[in-house]
Amino acid sequence: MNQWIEIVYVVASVMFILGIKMMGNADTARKGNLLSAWAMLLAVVVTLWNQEVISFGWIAVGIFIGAVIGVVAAKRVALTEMPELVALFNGFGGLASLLVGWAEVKSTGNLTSLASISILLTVWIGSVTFIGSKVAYLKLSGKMPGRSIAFPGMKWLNIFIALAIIASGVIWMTMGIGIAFYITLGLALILGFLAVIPIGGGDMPVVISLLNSCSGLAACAAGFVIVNNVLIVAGCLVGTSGLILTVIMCKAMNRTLSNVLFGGFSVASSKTGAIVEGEMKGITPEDAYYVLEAAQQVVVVPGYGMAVAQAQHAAKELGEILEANGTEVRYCIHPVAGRMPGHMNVLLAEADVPYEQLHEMDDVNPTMEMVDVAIVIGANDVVNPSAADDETSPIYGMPIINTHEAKTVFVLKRGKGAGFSGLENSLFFRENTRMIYGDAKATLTALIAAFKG
Amino acid sequence: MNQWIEIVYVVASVMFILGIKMMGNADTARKGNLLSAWAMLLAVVVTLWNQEVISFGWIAVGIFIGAVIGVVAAKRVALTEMPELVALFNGFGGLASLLVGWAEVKSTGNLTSLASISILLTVWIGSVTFIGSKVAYLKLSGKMPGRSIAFPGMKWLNIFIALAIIASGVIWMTMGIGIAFYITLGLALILGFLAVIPIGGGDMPVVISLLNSCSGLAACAAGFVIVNNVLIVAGCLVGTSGLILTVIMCKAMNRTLSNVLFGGFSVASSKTGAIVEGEMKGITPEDAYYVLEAAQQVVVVPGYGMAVAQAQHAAKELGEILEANGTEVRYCIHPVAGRMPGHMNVLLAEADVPYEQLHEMDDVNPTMEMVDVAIVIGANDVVNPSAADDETSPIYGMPIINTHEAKTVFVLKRGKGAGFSGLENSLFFRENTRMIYGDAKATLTALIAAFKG
Amino acid sequence: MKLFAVKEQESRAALTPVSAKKFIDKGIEVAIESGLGEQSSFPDTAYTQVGATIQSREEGIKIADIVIRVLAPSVDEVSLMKKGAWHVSLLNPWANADVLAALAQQGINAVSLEMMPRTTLAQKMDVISSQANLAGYMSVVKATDYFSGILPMMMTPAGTLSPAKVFVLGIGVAGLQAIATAKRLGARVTAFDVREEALEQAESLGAKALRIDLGETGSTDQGYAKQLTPEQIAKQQEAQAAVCIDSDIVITTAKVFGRKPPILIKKEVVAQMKAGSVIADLAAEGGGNVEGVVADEVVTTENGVTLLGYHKFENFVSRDASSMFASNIEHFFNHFWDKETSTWLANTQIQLQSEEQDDILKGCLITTGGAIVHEQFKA
Amino acid sequence: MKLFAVKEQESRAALTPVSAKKFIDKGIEVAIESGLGEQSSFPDTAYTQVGATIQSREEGIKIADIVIRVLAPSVDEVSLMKKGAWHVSLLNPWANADVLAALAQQGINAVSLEMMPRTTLAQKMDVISSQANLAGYMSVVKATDYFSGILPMMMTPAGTLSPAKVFVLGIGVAGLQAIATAKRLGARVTAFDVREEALEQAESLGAKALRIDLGETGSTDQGYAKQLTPEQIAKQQEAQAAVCIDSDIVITTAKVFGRKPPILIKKEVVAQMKAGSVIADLAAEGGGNVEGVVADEVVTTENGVTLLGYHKFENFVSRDASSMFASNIEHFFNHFWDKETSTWLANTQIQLQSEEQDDILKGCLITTGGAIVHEQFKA
Amino acid sequence: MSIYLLLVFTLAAFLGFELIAKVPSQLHTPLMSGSNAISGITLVGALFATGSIEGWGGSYATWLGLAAVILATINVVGGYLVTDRMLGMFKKKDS
Amino acid sequence: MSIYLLLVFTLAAFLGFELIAKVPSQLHTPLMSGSNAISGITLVGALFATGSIEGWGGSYATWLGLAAVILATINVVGGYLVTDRMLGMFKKKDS
Ligand SMILES: NC(=O)c1ccc[n+]([C@@H]2O[C@H](COP(=O)([O-])OP(=O)(O)OC[C@H]3O[C@@H](n4cnc5c(N)ncnc54)[C@H](OP(=O)(O)O)[C@@H]3O)[C@@H](O)[C@H]2O)c1
Ligand SMILES: NC(=O)c1ccc[n+]([C@@H]2O[C@H](COP(=O)([O-])OP(=O)(O)OC[C@H]3O[C@@H](n4cnc5c(N)ncnc54)[C@H](OP(=O)(O)O)[C@@H]3O)[C@@H](O)[C@H]2O)c1
Ligand SMILES: NC(=O)c1ccc[n+]([C@@H]2O[C@H](COP(=O)([O-])OP(=O)(O)OC[C@H]3O[C@@H](n4cnc5c(N)ncnc54)[C@H](O)[C@@H]3O)[C@@H](O)[C@H]2O)c1
Ligand SMILES: NC(=O)c1ccc[n+]([C@@H]2O[C@H](COP(=O)([O-])OP(=O)(O)OC[C@H]3O[C@@H](n4cnc5c(N)ncnc54)[C@H](O)[C@@H]3O)[C@@H](O)[C@H]2O)c1
Repeated sequence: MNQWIEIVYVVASVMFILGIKMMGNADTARKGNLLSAWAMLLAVVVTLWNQEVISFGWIAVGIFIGAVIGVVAAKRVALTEMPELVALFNGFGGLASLLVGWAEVKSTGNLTSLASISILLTVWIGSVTFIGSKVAYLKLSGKMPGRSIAFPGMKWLNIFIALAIIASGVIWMTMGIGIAFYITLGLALILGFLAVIPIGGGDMPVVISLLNSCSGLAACAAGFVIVNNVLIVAGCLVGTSGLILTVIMCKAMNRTLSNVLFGGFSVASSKTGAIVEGEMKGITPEDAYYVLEAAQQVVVVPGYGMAVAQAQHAAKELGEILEANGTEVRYCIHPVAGRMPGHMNVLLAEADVPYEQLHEMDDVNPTMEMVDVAIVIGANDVVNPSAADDETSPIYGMPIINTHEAKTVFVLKRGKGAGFSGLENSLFFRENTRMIYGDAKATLTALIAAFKG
Repeated sequence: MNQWIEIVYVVASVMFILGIKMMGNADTARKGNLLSAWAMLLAVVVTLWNQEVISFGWIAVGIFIGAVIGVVAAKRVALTEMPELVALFNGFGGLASLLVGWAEVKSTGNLTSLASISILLTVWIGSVTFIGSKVAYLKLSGKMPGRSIAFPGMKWLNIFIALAIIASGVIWMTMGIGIAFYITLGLALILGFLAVIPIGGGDMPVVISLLNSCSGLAACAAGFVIVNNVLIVAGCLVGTSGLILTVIMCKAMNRTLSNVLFGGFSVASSKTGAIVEGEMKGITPEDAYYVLEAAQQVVVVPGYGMAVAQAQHAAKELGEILEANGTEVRYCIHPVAGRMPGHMNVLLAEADVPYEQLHEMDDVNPTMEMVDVAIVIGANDVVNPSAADDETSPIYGMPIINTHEAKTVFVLKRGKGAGFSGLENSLFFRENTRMIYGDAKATLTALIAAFKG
Repeated sequence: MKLFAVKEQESRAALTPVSAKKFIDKGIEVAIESGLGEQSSFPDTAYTQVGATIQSREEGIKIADIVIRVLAPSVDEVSLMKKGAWHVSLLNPWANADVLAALAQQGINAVSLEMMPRTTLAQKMDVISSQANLAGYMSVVKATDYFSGILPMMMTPAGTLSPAKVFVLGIGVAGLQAIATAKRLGARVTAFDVREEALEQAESLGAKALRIDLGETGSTDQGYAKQLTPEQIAKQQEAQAAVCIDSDIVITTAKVFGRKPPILIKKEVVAQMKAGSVIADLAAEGGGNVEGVVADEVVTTENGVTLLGYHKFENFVSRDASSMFASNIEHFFNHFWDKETSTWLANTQIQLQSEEQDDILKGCLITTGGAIVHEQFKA
Repeated sequence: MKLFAVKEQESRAALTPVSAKKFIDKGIEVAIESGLGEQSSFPDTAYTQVGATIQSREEGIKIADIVIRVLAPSVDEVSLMKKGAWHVSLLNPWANADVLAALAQQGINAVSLEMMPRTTLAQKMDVISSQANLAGYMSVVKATDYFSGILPMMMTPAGTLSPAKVFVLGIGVAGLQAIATAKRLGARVTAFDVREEALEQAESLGAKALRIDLGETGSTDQGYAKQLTPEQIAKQQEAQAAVCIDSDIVITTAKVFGRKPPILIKKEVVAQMKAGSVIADLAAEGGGNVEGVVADEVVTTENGVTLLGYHKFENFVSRDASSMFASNIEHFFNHFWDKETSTWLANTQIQLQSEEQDDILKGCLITTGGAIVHEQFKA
Repeated sequence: MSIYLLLVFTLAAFLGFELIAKVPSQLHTPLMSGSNAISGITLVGALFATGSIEGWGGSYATWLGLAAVILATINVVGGYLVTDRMLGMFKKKDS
Repeated sequence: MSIYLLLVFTLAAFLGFELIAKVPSQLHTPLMSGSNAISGITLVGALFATGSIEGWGGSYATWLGLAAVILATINVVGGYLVTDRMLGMFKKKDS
């Protein structure tokens, strides 16, 4: 009997695998979700056949209540509130895992060390997931201020709590002191709270994705607790694929994960506002891809470097791919870009960029703040903000393309070479600028490759 | 103790996984191979610690002999003979698995049914792998004629033997009659022989790859026999990844797997040579990719359809990608291609195809037999072989581009539309022609995407 | 066998040193009139170097088995020819009844190159196509030269110059090449033709096609356009007028085979065009597609529009035009050349019954055996 | 403030209706000489429509605070001007010492547009660049017109025409645009310049750069080329000769700021070129880069090479040339325009000490306060 | 035994990494939501916790289990439904 | 127990499919050869078969095992070496 249940668990696991795979592709996503829902049903139903499960009353009650709440919440929620609902659900999942671990403590007398470790992990991860998701929910729904909340020394406090959690966990495990269990649980809840409040509302989607990964791991840990394959497989799948997804989402926001998670602390400690001069930050074409993929509005600013690299065809192709991806692409041509009047026109005409996509500086500049990504292809002087804000600059007074006002700027150039007028360009040092080093054609080809991958 | 051995097995499994992944990429392939070699060493060494392994004498002798032979063979072999050596090694692997299964039969009295089934699978797959590889080796090294060897009724004989194998296996398992075990083994060897001899020498690489996948499965089955994780994981990895690789290799030869495996039979039964009129065979851009990826020489023949689709930029890009892949690409322009004199020149110049790559018909035609793939982009009349061989054709006598003499022809067109002169084109029905339907630009973009994927 | 190439009153030649060499290699004796290639950058020495001889016109015509030239001969010249000799050239058979008669009377096998069938196979002998192609190219170069602005777009420190608007009317071979050339120079090109497939062809070169619903139209089985009904013309002209007025350069190429070309652009439309704009009319020879155009002249209207009525735009690229013309004739010759026996089979061909005759020869042979044999020109 | 635009003896105008409107919108009174834009497709009415008035030349010059025109004024015209008035135009200051003297004497603030500094900031006022750009374009159009073949490659039924070979000597603004235009038309372009960075720029337009090792060269800090040593010139000419002889079209653009242009192509080289080929010399005005070229004339050599010595190729696209010229002047004006107070600050600028003066003004102001103030032309 | 769990965990982890390669940005949220629903698999654990004692009576563990069942069910049911709604809209937007 | 083997098998099978996506054609042979070497993992099984009886004496099973050890070792050692040689040449050709 139990053998067959296990086999069905294997089948369900396979369905989960296929479901997740299908959800990564727009055409099959919905089917994938359905498939994984069926897998869930299968796993649940077959569990009820298990000999260990002998009473169904409370289960029925629980499932009924949960299902009603779930259905109502899912049907009622407004489109705009979906992200916070997901956060809330996720928190429930984490809490459920926590409770499973806790229940195991209560119901089983003698725990093996594997079981104890698993229980601790379940409780810890479950708590963090639960509280973190709850905070994320509150922040997103506006019931708690969305901004980063932090205080000096927070980092040290967190480290202290983390150590305390481990300590009390070890005490519980080795000495079997019951109270230590509750202490570790409580401390994990506090840590979860402290970890998430310093993160700003804008970063919440990434945090939710990470917490989602955590809730998967919690389920996985619960699987170790009750020695159940389907929990391990499904939980672990969610844990790792969720982690990858989190990284991808970070990249799409041109952030790193640690930047998202711990950025809040540093802002809290050093409040010295506007960034004046920083360092030139490089980015790989692969990472730049994620940002472009998520962009709604892109402006391409070609310059002499595009001509040198003969990258016009590649630029056009990238433009086409972006458009096919639903992005609005405009080419903004500065009157003095290149080395002869109309240099860029010759090249872009050769690459067959439609006349309608070519824009003059004065048309594009007013809308620059709406632009998600400005791609500067081998241009330099014509996007040098010093012309606008540095009176001592020899090009002060020349109108430039205000790419620095775009949300993100990608600058494609080979190295630290200056432009025609030999000036340092402060654009390259801005917070929202990323340099993609290398010959412009090679870089564009790499970007295109990333899209087609 | 045994626990740690198992953990090391898990580590080795992970190393195998990473090793295979790395071998799929040119930059990391060598490192991947090394990693998997280390994993193997680890698995072997740790096995010797196992309590079940109590005598090391014969093991040392065996490993010594095997290692010497392996090293000498691998070092001595000429470059050109590597494929057959791989086949030979593969056969040894299969045979080894077979022997492991057999030994288990001899050493263990009471076999569980799982063990019995596993043993049978080990023996069957091992035999087929062994004999199949041996035949492949003999064919490749010229010690056996490379051509397909078959006789009428062979198919039925094979089916009969297969049934007999299963029957004797079941008899052995259920009734424990020892002789039945040897019968099933012997029959499996015969079947392996019969399955491979009808396959021609040119298809041997694919067969070896498939047998390689089989030897992985044999090892996996042996893993079930002796209940050993690392055998199961490593064997299964080889089994499935080898299968995928086999399919990929078939695609690169523009064949299907069943065509390779069972093509030999049909040739034997119907000997009606030259194909005159067949059907138009479609192919997807994804499958066409595999063929192009493996091509050394490509000729692109543009026609009016390329102009209609405005696919010149995409054509140029595909050309560039192919060149980057080490393929020699030439554009061959027929004097009347398009709808005005020089139509193709205008378009290809616009797309910046270098002057040096444009060739006249008379330059390319004599070398056409060396061409691996001719890509016909929306051309029709200018590649219609009727002009050369059908005296009744209205265009009889017009020189054409002899794409039909290329090893493979891809024709990119939207449907069954005729060309300017309204004639049926026999090129499209040839054995070596594959149609890629759809707007030429979309098709080329899909091909490019496949390359960049 | 003797071949003689006559010097023309225009800048093209029917024989180039390259094609002369090909004839000579076949064993043909080639003679040319002195100065044959002078205007198309081929000096006499280039011909003699490959083995051609120089002969006076009279002498050359008298002894030749094949006379080749660009345009139709005079009646006097015909009378000098040997009976049974071949004459290969453009003949303008609709306008030269007297010459046809003379050719017939003299017993000449006269080939009219404009009657070459428009089949895939005959394309390499088709001078109408090869010359129209160059004319289309040159019409844009000339118009660009006369236009007071530039064609490409330029975003410069001194402001943005938008691309010039070019309108091509009639998308035959010449129109297509005009589209291609104007596109190359960076202009925005709109094109119009009464034939639907021609619009698709224009688009295949990146032009915008002007689609006007005209109802039933068509082309003859030879690929030439049919004449339109008056209502169709009115409707068409209205739609065109709007585009014309908006354009900087207009190229018209609508000839109708053997008839007067249709008027596509009226005086009133020209009068509304911008100063500095240019119209090139490739049909000017037959009367023009544009009202006010004068054949072979450049006129500027009151409102500053330049009308180019050059007779033959291809003559401005005489070197390449001659090369193509000569190559077409050579291909025609080769079509009947039997390599094995090194004989020219055209003489045997004309003895055959009409059904058995070669389609190409049937299409372009006007006179033979003392009579006019071509269906269209039989009296 | 009053602005007057003088009609020129050539086809360009220093004011267009568009730029006139911009001045008028600033509150400037604009007057023009009748017929100002006649040759550049701008009728008088176009100016009056935007609010300009028509005045006789004499009257206009007399009352204007700013006189603008394309070329230098005559001494007589200078004498009519108000003291302290501005005169903005090309002055050719190296050749017009008398005019400079007259301007100084009359107390005029005279701006020589050719002295505009070649900085990124001044580029929008730089007429040398804007006109050279059009000249480069037009040189190719003219050469294409005269060339006896076509530029693009064509693989046709009548044989393959290889792309024409174009050689551009001197890769300044004009040379670059010539390269771009010839490339567009499908030619194979080789380019040469003594400046290494110019070669890279040519390549950025898809041309093949001819690299000759000449040793030490350079450009002035203004971006103009320095004169070469005799040995350098010899070496360079040898390498160039080979390319020239192989080319169908040659464009030379090497002017050296304020001096006679170097001879880049000798008579012997021209004599070896193919019949039907064309040389366009953009330096013809100052004597030419090509031996045998005659300023403002088209000559054909004995061996059939056409030499185009047009004075100013940009004049053939007078509409766009005028637009750019006018826009350059307008940008110059704007540079000193204070939007808030609606005043022109150039008058205050010239009162300043040299160190404090605007770089652009310092670069191009020749006379002020009764004296020649520009370093290069101070007596 | 625990080794097998470890091996299964390891293999599943690798699979998880391999499965999600380049997800288009529009799918980020649905994918997150969908895999969140999967993480409700902990429901299976909750069932064991709740159902292992007979009848309606309940120990401490049962109550914990019951809570877990409710919460996990919300996560599962709500999660799948919300994801499906999101993907449904997505379809419409595209076509 | 056997269920775990099955689960491990299933997961490994999926991993195998996911791992090999688009292998460049030059790598086909080395990859085949390299994974062939991995399939020599059956050597581990052979070790059990050979080493489970003490001393130099040997049963039928030992002899089978010994043969298996020899063959599997050839496969492993030779396989890895040949693959490495192939990949070595490949490097050279590219650079
Ligand atoms: N338009 C005209 O008529 C004209 C004429 C003469 C001068 N100018 C002057 O030229 C300037 C034009 O500005 P711009 O922004 O177009 O160009 P720019 O300021 O000269 O900058 C070009 C940039 O491209 C990069 N680059 C060069 N080759 C590259 C390659 N292969 N791949 C990627 N990047 C490459 C260079 O940096 P790396 O070296 O680090 O790669 C350089 O910073 C203005 O100052 C203008 O005044 C214009
Ligand atoms: N060169 C000249 O001067 C000239 C002038 C006039 C006529 N011609 C004649 O034109 C012919 C030229 O031969 P050709 O081989 O170039 O062209 P073709 O024989 O006309 O064939 C063109 C092919 O392209 C396909 N096609 C059309 N649109 C397409 C699209 N968007 N994507 C993919 N395929 C598309 C069509 O098939 P589907 O409809 O199935 O897609 C058609 O079979 C000759 O017969 C020649 O004599 C030439
Ligand atoms: N079979 C071949 O190989 C071959 C060779 C050359 C040309 N052709 C075809 O022959 C056809 C005619 O070519 P052509 O250059 O000799 O044409 P043409 O000189 O006879 O006419 C030029 C064009 O003007 C158009 N036209 C006529 N009246 C018009 C009107 N009132 N308004 C607008 N347009 C009008 C015609 O449709 C034609 O496209 C083309 O389709 C061409 O592709 C075929
Ligand atoms: N800063 C700016 O914004 C700006 C504006 C316009 C031009 N420029 C630069 O100024 C430079 C000069 O431009 P220009 O068009 O006025 O040049 P120009 O008219 O002075 O000379 C034309 C070209 O001829 C070359 N030349 C001179 N002698 C030669 C010889 N013996 N052989 C071959 N070539 C020779 C010069 O190097 C120059 O490139 C260019 O680099 C241009 O990019 C800069």
